Amino acid sequence: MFDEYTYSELGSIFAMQGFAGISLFSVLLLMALGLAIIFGQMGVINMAHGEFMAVGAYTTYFMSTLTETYFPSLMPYYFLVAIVVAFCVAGVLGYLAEYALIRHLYKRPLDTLLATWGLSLIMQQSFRTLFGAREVSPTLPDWLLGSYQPTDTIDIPLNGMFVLALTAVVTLGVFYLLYKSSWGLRVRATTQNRVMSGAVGINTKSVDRYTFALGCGIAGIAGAAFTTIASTGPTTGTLYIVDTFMVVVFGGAASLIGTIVSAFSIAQAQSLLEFFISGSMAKVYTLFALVLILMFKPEGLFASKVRR
Amino acid sequence: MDTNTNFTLAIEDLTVSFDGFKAVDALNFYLDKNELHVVIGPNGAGKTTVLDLICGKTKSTEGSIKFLNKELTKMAEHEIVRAGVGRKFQTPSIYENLSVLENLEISYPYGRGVYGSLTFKRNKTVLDKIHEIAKQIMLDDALDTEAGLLSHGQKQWLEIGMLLIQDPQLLMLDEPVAGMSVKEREQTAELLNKISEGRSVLVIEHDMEFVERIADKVTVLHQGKILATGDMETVQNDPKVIEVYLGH
Amino acid sequence: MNFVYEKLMGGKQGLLGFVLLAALILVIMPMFFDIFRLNLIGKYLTYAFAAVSLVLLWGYGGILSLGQGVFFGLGGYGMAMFLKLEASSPENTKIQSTPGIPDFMDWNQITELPWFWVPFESFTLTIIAILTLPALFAYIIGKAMFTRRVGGVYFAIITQVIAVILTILIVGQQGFTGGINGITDLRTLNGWDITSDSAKYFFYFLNAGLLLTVIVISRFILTSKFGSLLLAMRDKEDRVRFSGYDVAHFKIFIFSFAAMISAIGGAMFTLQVGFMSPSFVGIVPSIEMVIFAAVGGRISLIGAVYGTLMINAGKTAFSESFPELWLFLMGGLFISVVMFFPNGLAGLWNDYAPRVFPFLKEKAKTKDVPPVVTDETGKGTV
Amino acid sequence: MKYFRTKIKGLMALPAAILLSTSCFAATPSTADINTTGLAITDDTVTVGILHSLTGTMAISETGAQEAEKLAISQINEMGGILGRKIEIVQEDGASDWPTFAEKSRKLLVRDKVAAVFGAWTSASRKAVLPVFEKENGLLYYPTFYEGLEQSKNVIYTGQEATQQILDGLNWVAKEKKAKTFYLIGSDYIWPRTSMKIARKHIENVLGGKVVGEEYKPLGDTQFGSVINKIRLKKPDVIYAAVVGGSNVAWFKQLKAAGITAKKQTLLTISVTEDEVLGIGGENLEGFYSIMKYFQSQDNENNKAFVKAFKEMWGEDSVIGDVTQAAYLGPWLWKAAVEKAGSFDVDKVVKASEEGEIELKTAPEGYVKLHPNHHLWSVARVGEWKKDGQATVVYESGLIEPNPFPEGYQ
Repeated sequence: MFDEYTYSELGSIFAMQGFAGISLFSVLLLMALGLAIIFGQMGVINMAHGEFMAVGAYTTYFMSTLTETYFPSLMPYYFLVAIVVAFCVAGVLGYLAEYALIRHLYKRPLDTLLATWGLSLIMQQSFRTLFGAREVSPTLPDWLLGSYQPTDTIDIPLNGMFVLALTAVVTLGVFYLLYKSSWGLRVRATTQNRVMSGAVGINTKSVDRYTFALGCGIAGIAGAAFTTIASTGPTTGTLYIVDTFMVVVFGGAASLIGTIVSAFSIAQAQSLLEFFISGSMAKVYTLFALVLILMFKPEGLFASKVRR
Repeated sequence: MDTNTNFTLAIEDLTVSFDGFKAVDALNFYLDKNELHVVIGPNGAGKTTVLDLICGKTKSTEGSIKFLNKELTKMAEHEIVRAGVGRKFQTPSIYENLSVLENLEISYPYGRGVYGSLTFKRNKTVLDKIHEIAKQIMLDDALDTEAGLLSHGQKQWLEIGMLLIQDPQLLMLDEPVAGMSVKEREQTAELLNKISEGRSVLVIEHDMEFVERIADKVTVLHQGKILATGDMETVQNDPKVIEVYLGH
Repeated sequence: MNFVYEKLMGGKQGLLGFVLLAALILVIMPMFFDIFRLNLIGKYLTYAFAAVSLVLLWGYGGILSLGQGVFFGLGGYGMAMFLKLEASSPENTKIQSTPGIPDFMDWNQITELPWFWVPFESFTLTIIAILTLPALFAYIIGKAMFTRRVGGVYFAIITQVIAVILTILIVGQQGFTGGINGITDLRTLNGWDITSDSAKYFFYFLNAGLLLTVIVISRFILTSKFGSLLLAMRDKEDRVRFSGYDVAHFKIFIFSFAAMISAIGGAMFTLQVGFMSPSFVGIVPSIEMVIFAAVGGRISLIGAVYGTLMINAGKTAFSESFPELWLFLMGGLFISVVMFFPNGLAGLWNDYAPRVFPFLKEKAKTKDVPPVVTDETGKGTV
Repeated sequence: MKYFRTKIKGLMALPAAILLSTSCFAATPSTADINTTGLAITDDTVTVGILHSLTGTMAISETGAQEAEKLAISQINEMGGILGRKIEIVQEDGASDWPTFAEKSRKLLVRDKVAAVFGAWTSASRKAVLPVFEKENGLLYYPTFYEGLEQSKNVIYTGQEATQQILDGLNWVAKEKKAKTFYLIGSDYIWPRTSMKIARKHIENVLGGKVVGEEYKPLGDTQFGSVINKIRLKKPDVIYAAVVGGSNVAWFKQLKAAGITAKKQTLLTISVTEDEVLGIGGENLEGFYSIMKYFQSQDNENNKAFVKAFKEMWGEDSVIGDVTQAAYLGPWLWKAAVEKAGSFDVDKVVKASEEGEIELKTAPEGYVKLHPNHHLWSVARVGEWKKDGQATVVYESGLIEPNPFPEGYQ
């Protein structure tokens, strides 16, 4: 397959392929982070996670249209603002969803699955009513388009680099929040022993609500970021949900490190397979391997052996 | 190695570690036939973990557990039960939506396969056995009551009854009198004395008064290791035990 | 006789419910609906097989499968493969470069019938395949998962992934499967025109009869000790295990049985609708099947049938009048059934029917309808 | 039941309508004469069905088609209808779900007794309804360009079949761009696969070129990083693409981000119309080529009138893609055939369609003619995309004969 190429050409291809893998990794991780928090910390199966991503994407689209119409001079900068707004909008919606729906179902994880699926249907139809059935794309600022060329033969996509950087920032932020802040301590305490946490004066209800909102907010950031690589339609969210769950489950639900490792291995496996075999079979092999591994290691890659 | 013994239960060098923390550490423990043995110890001593290891709920890291000279560590939970080990959990573990009769019926050691359970019939043999056990556990008047409606003490008894109906050689009870009234404790003590005839019983308990009343032998567990073992008096006077319970 | 009454019908209430359902689908509906509507109802009733299977699996067993569409689809594909081979006789396909194989194979340069299609030339083997292959597939999945104590949420997600894998495979391997179009243009069954009115009537009644039979068999399972064990496993899995039962065996059995029921539904679907496509294998139909069961009441076999009929009739009616509202309604239904009516239609019936029909009161004992909502957090290994 | 937006009321008599008309004021024949099969026809009205997805994933694509069909029907009604009868519409939602399509088409034919149905979009939905139309002897006007390999008595295909779309475009690119090597990429389902098969045969056997890669991605997939690297490795003269739906947007965005732009790479696609550009964004497509039979920017009187009328009815922002235009032809072709047959009976309309040399001189795409094999003669056009989302037509073939079962391409 590689006979007729020079070493420098091959080197460039491998460098770019390596970046493709890393880029997919950052996409998967960004999708999964919010879910890892919600599913891992709270045990809630949020099937509407993809729709919260779509909320972020539509917010970005809305911001883009707004800026284009009223403040065209600000176009280069709107995207950064849009990410923050997407986080807030998705977070607030998540907060409301928790209040109206999720908090009644903590003891019935399978029921949260059904209820959030219902929520996702309602959200999809709302997108359709508000933004129309067509796929939309925000106008991207020029600095997000095109590629960076360290040499003549290497093109590194700017949007990929942006998503990578954003993922790094969000991941570090989540780590800080969960493991360094006092709020994170309360979240982890609540996860491990709800009754005891309540007894020592933690407002577990508020912890739940903000944790859920945070997870949804991160989904919103992911959605905003994905407008740079794909489009947004009412049913966009459903495309991501299975992949996202696989990443979280494969990593071992309660472990953020696990989620990162899992996103990395899935992304590398898939992008390598895709390089050597046709796209749709690559996907089948990847998913199949995941199912097989999960059968032998149902608790995922990184679940600590707990004394029960 | 061939280490057949006359013990009902012989635990040797048993160790289990959770991420490096040894909850049970090189434990050696023997239980005679017809012995009622109580394990006591402070919280986190590894008492419940020992029961978990015996009944297969937790897999050991090292060591052996022999029940009537049969190695249990490699067996699945249901095989251990079928071999004759019954276990009551700390919080009553009964089927709250089913009646007392159905609870006992499900526990009846017959029709345990898929096909068997489909063709299982509630015949006279079954009913007789259920009545006999119900009488023993003082629930013969409550056979049609939904189990969820029983008092806490009655639930504990029902779970004991569900084990008894299987006629186990080894009965393990995790805090059988927790949450019981004084009267219920007395009745339970009687019940235990009665049912320990013809089988070995291993009990975890905190209530020293109750322990004193039932125990043939007492073992004190501390940090996954045995601190002392013997009859109640010996153990109570053991300086190490006093240190753990009173000292610091 | 007592055996039939107690075990198969489930006592007075059960018998009444069963008779009402039988009367409705066998007598009343055929009397009041023309063949077009009846055919539609027949199609809905094929989904009811999957809904009933979920009552056994999820309502009683506490095992939520988000992959019932897989088995429904496998059954449907089995039947479709047989019908397609019949429709692809060398005379009918003489314009192809390889006559005698299905048209989509010819388009994909396949010149010989693939080996796994060959058994489907025989009707008997097809029926056997429909009854056994999906169950076997479920057995393998179940064996792998339940013996390793994969349960609860993890099981749900893995079954969902299996549904995704199978969909991508069917769509991607179009030379062997017909791809995204599915297997279409099915016309005759052993020479009998399946699109004729008489055939439609026949399949409707066959379908209804099979569904009632499946309900009776399921009743038998549920009223046996196996049924109590299922409930017991749902609520206190560890206790069952420590009562000496091999929990995995029971789960594998009920999962395989549920797969077989769903597959029958799929096969009947193909016969009545005239094609099969990968859109019945994926995530969405699988979750919809769960909601059919949930609306019916999760633990009511009969309720599942009504739930299926109600939602599908609603879908047809709403999509004719207010297509935009349909998703809102469906979403709202999911949420309200979980939050406000966890016992679904069956729960409403149990609450209100005895007031309307006093004679039902005496036997409305609570234990026939154990509460549905239990703490599932302790399920499975994780 | 009816799914009309209020805008429809403000519709004015349209120049295009008059231009398109072939027989405005025919005497009204009696209902018994023109309807011997019990269709839903009264002395004043005739009922037709529209069957597209209003909900679900396909709603995005099918919206334009049903809008065009309604436009054509309202224009025909403005002109006095067909055989003196106004057209009434029963609209059903296929909900992007193939069995629903089958169910609704049966409803339209059996319950509503519609005289014709305009609808279906994907091949899968057409395959699902086909047995119903054949069984109930209905008449379907199907608007989408598709893979061919089909010819039903009960279907009129107003879009182009694969060879009509593919071959001339390939000839053009081979000649114009001196292309020798091709990389084929599509979504993984029947239309791209069949199209690629035909393209490969043509490239290898007729053009003497070479296919250096062939790739199919699952529907809805949005990750093209690895594929793009493979393409870079192979350095094809032309990328030949048939990616659809949401994947399409991701594909072009990621191409652009990877630095593969029209300056460096010729790309020819058969799955991008003005509708898709809305989602993809003109800046991501600039300089790439589509092969279609119609582009909104086509400069002729018919098209100008059509675009104007369409925007008046459905809003200034609407865009019109290839399929939308093909859908617009449906009602007009039906009208012509009915008038030629002098009857609404499906058999007679079909016969007139096959033998009657039905033609539309005034179609937006230009002259079209119905072939006895139920497909349209059509022109292949190559359009070069501009940043504003419109295409410049850079090549036009002559009228190409439809050939749904192409010899040597199977």
